[in-house]
Amino acid sequence: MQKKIGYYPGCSLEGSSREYSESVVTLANAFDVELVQVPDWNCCGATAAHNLNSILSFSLPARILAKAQEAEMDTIVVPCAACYNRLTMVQHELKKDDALRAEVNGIIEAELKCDIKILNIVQFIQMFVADFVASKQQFLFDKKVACYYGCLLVRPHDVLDFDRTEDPQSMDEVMKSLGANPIDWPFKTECCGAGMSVSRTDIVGRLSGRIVKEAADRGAEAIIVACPMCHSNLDMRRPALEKAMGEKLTIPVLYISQAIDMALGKSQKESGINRHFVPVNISLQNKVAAPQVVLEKTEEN
Amino acid sequence: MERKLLTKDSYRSLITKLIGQNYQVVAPVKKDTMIDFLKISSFDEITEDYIVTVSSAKTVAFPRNEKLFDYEKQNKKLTQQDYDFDSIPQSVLIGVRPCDAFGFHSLSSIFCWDSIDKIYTTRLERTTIIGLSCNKADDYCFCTSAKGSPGSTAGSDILLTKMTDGNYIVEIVTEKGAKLVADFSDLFTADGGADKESLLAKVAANFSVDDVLAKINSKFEDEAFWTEQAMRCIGCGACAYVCPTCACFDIQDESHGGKGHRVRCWDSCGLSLFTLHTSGHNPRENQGQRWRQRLMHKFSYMPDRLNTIGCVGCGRCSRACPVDMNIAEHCMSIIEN
Amino acid sequence: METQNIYLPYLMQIDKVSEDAPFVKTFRLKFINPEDEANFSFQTGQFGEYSVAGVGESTFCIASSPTRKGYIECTFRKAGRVTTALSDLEEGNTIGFRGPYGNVFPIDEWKGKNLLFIAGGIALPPMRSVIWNCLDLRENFKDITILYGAKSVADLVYKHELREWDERPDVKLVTTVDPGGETHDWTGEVGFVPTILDKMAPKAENTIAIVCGPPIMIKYTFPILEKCGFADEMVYTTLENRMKCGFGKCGRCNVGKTYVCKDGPVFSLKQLKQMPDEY
Amino acid sequence: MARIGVFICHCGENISATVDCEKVAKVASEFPGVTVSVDYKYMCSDPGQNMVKEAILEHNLTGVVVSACSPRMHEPTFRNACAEAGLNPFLCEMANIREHCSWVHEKSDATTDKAIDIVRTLVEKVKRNEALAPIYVPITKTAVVIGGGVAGIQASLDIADAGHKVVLVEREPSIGGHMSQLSETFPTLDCSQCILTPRMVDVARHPNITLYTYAEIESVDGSIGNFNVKIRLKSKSLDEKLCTGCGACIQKCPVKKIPSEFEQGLGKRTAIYVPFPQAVPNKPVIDRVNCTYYIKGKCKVCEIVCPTKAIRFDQEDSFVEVQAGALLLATGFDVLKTNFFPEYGYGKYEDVIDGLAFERLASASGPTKGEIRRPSDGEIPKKIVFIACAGSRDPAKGIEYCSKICCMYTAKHAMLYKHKVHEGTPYIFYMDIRATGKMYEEFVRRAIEEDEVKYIRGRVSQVYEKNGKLIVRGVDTLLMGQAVEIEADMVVLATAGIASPGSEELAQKLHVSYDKHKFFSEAHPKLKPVETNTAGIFLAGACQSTKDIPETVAAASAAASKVAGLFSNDLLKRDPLIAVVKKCAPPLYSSCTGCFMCIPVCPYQAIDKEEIKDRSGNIIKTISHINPGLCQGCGTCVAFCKSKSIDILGYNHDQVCAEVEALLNEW
Amino acid sequence: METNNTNSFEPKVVAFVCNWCTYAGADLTGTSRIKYATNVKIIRFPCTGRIDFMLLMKAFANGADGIIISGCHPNDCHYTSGNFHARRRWMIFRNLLDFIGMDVNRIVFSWVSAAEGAKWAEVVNESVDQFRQLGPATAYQKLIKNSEFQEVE
Amino acid sequence: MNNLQQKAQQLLESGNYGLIVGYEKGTSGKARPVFIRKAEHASKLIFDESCDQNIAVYLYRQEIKHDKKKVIVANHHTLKSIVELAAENQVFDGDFMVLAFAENGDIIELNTFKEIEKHVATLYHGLTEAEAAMMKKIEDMSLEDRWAFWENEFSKCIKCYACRASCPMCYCPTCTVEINQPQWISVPSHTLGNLEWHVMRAMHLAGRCVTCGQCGKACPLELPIQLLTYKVALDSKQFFDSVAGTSICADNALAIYKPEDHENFIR
Repeated sequence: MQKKIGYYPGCSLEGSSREYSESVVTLANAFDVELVQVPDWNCCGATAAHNLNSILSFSLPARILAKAQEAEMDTIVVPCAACYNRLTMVQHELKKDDALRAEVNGIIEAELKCDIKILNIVQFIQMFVADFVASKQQFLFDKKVACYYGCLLVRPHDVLDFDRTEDPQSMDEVMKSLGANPIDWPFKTECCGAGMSVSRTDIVGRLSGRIVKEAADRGAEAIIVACPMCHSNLDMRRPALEKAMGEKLTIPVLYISQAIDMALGKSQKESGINRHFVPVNISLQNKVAAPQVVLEKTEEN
Repeated sequence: MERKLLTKDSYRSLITKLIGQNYQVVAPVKKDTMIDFLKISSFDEITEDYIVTVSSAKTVAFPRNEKLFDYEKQNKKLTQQDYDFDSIPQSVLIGVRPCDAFGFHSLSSIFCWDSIDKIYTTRLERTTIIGLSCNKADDYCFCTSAKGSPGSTAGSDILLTKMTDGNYIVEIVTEKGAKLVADFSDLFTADGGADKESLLAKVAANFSVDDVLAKINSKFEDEAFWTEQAMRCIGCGACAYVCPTCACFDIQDESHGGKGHRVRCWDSCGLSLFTLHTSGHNPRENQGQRWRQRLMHKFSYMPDRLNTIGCVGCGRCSRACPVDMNIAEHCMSIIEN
Repeated sequence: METQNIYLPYLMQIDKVSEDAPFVKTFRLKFINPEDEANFSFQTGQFGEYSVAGVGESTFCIASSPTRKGYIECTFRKAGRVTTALSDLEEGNTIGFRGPYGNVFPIDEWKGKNLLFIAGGIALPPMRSVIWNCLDLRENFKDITILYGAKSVADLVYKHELREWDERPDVKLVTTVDPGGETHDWTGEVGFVPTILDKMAPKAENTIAIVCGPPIMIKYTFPILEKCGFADEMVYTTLENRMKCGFGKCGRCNVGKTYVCKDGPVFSLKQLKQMPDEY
Repeated sequence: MARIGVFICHCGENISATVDCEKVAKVASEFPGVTVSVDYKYMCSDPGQNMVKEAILEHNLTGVVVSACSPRMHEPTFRNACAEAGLNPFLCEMANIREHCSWVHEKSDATTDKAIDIVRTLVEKVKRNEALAPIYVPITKTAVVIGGGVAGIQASLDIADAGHKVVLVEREPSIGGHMSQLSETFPTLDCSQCILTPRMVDVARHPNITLYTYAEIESVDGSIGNFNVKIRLKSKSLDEKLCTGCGACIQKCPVKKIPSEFEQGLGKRTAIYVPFPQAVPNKPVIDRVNCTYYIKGKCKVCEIVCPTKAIRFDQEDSFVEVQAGALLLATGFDVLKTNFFPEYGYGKYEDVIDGLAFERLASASGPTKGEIRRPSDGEIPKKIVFIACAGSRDPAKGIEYCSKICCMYTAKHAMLYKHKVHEGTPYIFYMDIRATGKMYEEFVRRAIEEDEVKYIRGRVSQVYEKNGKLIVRGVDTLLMGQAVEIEADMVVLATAGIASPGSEELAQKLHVSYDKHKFFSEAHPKLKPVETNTAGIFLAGACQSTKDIPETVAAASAAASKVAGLFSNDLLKRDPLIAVVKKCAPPLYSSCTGCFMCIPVCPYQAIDKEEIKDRSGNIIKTISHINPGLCQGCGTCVAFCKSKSIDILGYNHDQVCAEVEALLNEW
Repeated sequence: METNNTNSFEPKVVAFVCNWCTYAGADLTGTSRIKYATNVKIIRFPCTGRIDFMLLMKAFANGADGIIISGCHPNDCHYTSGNFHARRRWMIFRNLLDFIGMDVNRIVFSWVSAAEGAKWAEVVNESVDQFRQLGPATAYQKLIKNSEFQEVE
Repeated sequence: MNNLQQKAQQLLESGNYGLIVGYEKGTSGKARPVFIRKAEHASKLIFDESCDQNIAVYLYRQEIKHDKKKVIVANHHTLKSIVELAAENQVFDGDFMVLAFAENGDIIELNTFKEIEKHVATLYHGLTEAEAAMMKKIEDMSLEDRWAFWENEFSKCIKCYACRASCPMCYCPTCTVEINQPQWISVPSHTLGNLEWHVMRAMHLAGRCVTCGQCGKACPLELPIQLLTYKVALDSKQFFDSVAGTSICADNALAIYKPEDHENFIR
């Protein structure tokens, strides 16, 4: 049975991080989930808006939520960690502050109920993928990986209520289930430099450089991320990183959705891996056939 | 019985004149969501769009709170101020259904039994009851089973029956009625001989109240029967308060500081406190006994002691009942069992 | 008859207050308006509505004898709202009184008979009226026996009158208290009223028994009287159902079709047996 | 029949200057129920009081209203006067026409009228007053002390020395608590065990103290003066009467690798063990979870080697019941453990330890004989980073409070380290230094100045292991927030002090209120610091909030003196102005519906359930019951009860209603 | 005309106060000789927790134009939590009265501690001013008057 | 025979149950409570939208209180009331079995309070749109209009106490209105006494009203008195996050407190 779920890609996934969107769609399709885009969605405002205009920073995400509500979506998946963070924060604020909600409702001309379930990519995987992945998996992801969560996915805990803020584990668990060996490392939620990517590449070089180097030094063969910003800084800005660190860093950076796609045997094109700057030279070992049968049986049950 | 005709315009004039002559005119008025008897100040307030009003017409002679007398305490001295009978206004009660009108008969039996309740009798004396025959009925109506009929004149001083052209057949029942007609004789014209029966609502007689009367006494001791009958009853006073014949009351004092008054107010045998002794003993301690009291009172005690039935078949209690204790059904089950 | 407001009480002044037992008081009441007094008469067994302005009315019997003119007396126990207010009053205060209501003890029919009064606790007051009435017409009756019991010595009401009856040669008085209720100097009986009655084994012949007391006492007394051979029509009692009006309108005192306020409060055991169990 | 006397006081001119006292007296004499109404210059003077007394006797008064100053001033005076004249003191009320009238208003008719209103109000109230008698509760002069740490020890000894019986209940096999684990104590650096162990021995030897170790409170019922405490004596698998404490069993026990709780896991113990050498009682218990016999059904080495045949493998838990007049809670605290700090690697890295573990490292009797060696490889650490406020003062972590003792013990730790490892460098990351005790600030200064402890004001964001070192990343806020990274050999976290495990459960058993951190709540933060809201249950030490040793001992002695004070009378006299559940005649018995919603309303846990039974013992209904020993008379339940089944003596429904009516209506 | 009436109008005010804080605070007002309006008369309760909402209804039914409720500040309750319970009760009760159209400004709630003699005077004076502004509780007085006799409506 | 009737028949035939409290067709198509004791009467039972009466009121009735072999057919109002009655110790676990209905009409057997509580958690707890609109209509009025509105409504009240009798939460054997020492509330049904009665009733339902609206439905004079208890229910939710009928724990909104409870009117 085809499951339908609301989908808010956000600007990054339409632009610089198209591969993330591609991999998510591929992943969803593989598990019979239809991602239905929130109609007429707009930018979430990300960090920029709330630096400039507080009410605007509420109204932009609120409008997205209103559109989703209008389309009778009770759940939406938001792969971009920044968008996920903004949408969740705004819904939380509006829910508890009647006056603010009234004001925002006025601006966006809607009557927000504030009861949409907003999922990040890891939650999406936990909900729709994790239970069935073994049955569809073709390759074992038998690599040492460094799961990198970044700052927006797990903070602030009070609002997002997802994983623990320090030393989170959810991505590690997903990767373990694919057969990977996630390393224990201290930089899971370090800042990558984020929006400084454009204005102060040197800072990004230093911050992201340390992250990539630490992962590589601890023997990781890939860095797994869940945020387009993190990915850009760790992947696209690799030359700046190498410059800051003064050494060559070859470790590839994968979206967690891509990692699963790979394990499912999807091509690099299907999962957008071909768009990465740092080449992904990872070959996975074929999964033994035997358990697959057993698992398929379980699925029937 | 003398019959006359009252055109709809004359009817309006009559009411307007009565109000003009300082009569207290009480009529069915649509107020908020329901229709009830209220004092009116203009003809236009009257509605005829009802089967029966929510409350009965008894309130005119037996209001839900009646101040019996005043008193004052001053410096440890007590003085009483008797009921001011002069304050009772001359009233005209219009739009009373025949069932309701007949209810006054039962009420009077109670209030004139032995000691005469002058407050009640004075109020009733000063009230002219203009009945209105029923042209429609509903599932709750059972006047025909209770010795009444949609066009019965009993209890009314004047009975109006509305004709298809909007004019009214006037039946002058009592001298009081005749006096009122005489006072406004110019408004009444000769009777056109219309067939009253054809204008009346049809109410099927599903049982005979005589059968209930005959059977109910033998049921008294059957506690299981009454318990089962009253299982659904939640013990509120709604039935009694809307009933045109229920006359049970309480007497209470109300005071502020040294001044106050004694009040007679409606009470109901359905309420558990009705018969509760100060000692904690209650002769009618469960709802079955209380429901039995209600039915026995109407169909046994009143017929036996006052020679009147305590039920006129208006069905109000059943309409008002939050749990649909349909009195007609209960009567039938008494007959059946 | 129709000239008056039947709910308007007579104003009466409390002439004397006596405290008869814990929480039990007796008021002697006099009419404030002499006309009222002139028009007023009652017979033994009747009751009235006593009221405190601002508080309400309460029903109890007239405890004095109609043979004693110029006043009425009532005895009550502080229990509810009205009796609490009443017991706060003192001599000189004014209260309201409506009555008399109800039927009477048929003492004329009892002429030439022996009388056996059996009372318990606070139920002596209704009896007191008839006792004094009969004592005041002593020559009309033969033996007069009074059996009176209470929970404890302190709870016996009308203590000085009990003494007076005890001293009278023409009255046989037996007093008793419940086991445990006696004091060290108690000379009366100890035991429940029915037990003592059983012991007394009164002769039923030509005797009228008048029983008044709490339901439990009455319940156990009737069988003993029956055992002694009292016919149902020789036994009388009074009922005390809750009342508001006192004249058959307010609708709560009826026992089946019998109205305690009109047909009672005095009933013979024969009548009582024909009434349903609703009191 | 009300016969009320009204006595209007002029208070010199204090009242009469603005209130026409004669008029008040005259008007009051007309109030229904007022028999006598007089005014006088000084009502509280002897002649004034005599007027009241004489009037009571002469007029056989049933109530007295003294219309004068505030009842807070002279209510006892006039109530005593009434009592002397034979009138129940609770039939006397005061109408406050001074503080609430003459002093706050100008002279005017309105002021006099107000005084009249006040008098009328109190007359109506006093008419409805009831004669009340104080409540007396007999007292069982035994105290049960729960917890055998330094607080419990101190309190037990104090109470026992005062001549009362004490039952001391300790959960562990030995008394001593956390203090016995400490190395040296601030600010004097005297040896903890040296000062504690003699007190432990005193407890064991005291004739008034019964000691139950390895025991827990099973249930408590009753109330102040008369608690019934059921104590579960957990099976020690040992006949204590026979055991001489020779230790042969311990030496021979084959299971030797159990991490020792006493040593904070840094040392090992056997399956039959005493927690530490100076334990009191010094008799072993078998840890059934780890004992081979209980796991596999064979071994019994201890039984074989025991010279007195004291081992009892089949021994079961037993129970004792103690009647006690007071309970004293001294269950202490614990330090925060588990992986509460993923960013600090606690639980992940062996060399990240908490303060209590450091105490054991520094203790001469500890696993390293007092040498500071890191747990992972036994090396002497060259750099130790101490992190203060690990969890404390951190709302995000759920602990908003300051744990209070960490500043001091961290300074002590750094100092002890420096004393033992002269070449080592101790760093302390701190938020603020709170050294408020006697000689505390001096102690910290000594650490900084003499022992060169490096204090860094800032938070640590992360500790991670790299190349065998612990990288401590933090910030120095005194250096404009500069990032600091230290490669340390060992990290010591001053983890927050938290409520002892099981506190909540115990509090519920005892009906003692506790805060959201599960620390027990005192009855009043200032005036009743060692009492609980439940009368007869007292608090000592860190079970209330983290405390250092001097404070703990002070609190213990304070609580002990409260107990001794309570026990100084045979009967406990209590104010009768308490709430009662009204009863009435059958068949209703009480209008109480038994909804029991009033139970959580009562701040004193004074409400419980009462079964009304018929003569053959069948339960007719269950209603609320107010324990007169516990009720303090606030009346919150009275206003809450929707069926008006609870009333409060002295402020009952009838009284307050009459007051409202009298205040607003004239007659 | 009407304004004149309002000015000369002296509201009847009942104050329900707790014994430990506000009653003592009001004592302090007296001891400090701070003057306030004579309209307010105090009824003493052990605790604000004891104050039944029905008593407020009683006060209005007996012709009060305004009511003051006062007790210990939060956390200062002599009985630790009576005032917290009271606060919840008043939160619900006040809104309910507002819902039936009663002017809740006729009830003033305050926390006055035993040390706040001046505050008590202030609360009283401000409340009395407020009640004066509101004028007589005519809406309620109409009900009281009508309760004496009820004709057919 | 529909599912419910079959189920009822089975239960009664099994002998494990002796009484089913449910709904039947009453006069003029109205539904009304019914007490079925015989399997052959099971066909009287109905359950549809017309069965909106809260029949939890019968559970603690003397006549059947101690009958442990009873079953109640519960709509969602009734379920919530059962939970609240359980929290208030008026009904006891194991005294009856509940037949509730899933959205698709399937019958759900609920045997314990825990199960009922769990089921209730899946139900909607707010007001219906129509009810919310009525609330809003009144809240939007000016203070004077609101007073006029309620004065008019209260003037009609005849104090028949149908509101009380029909409310499952009004189980006190002696209601405050019946207490006369002191007389809290006038006995006669004048507007003042009526107002006091309705305010008191609402206050006593604070944190307890499950918003079934039965009081309003029962009123023969059609007073919208349910709005008063809705008001206290909504406020309890808003101020204290307390929703009656959702928890079998004794945590009535006015029986507990939080030091941080926030109001803005205490000076």
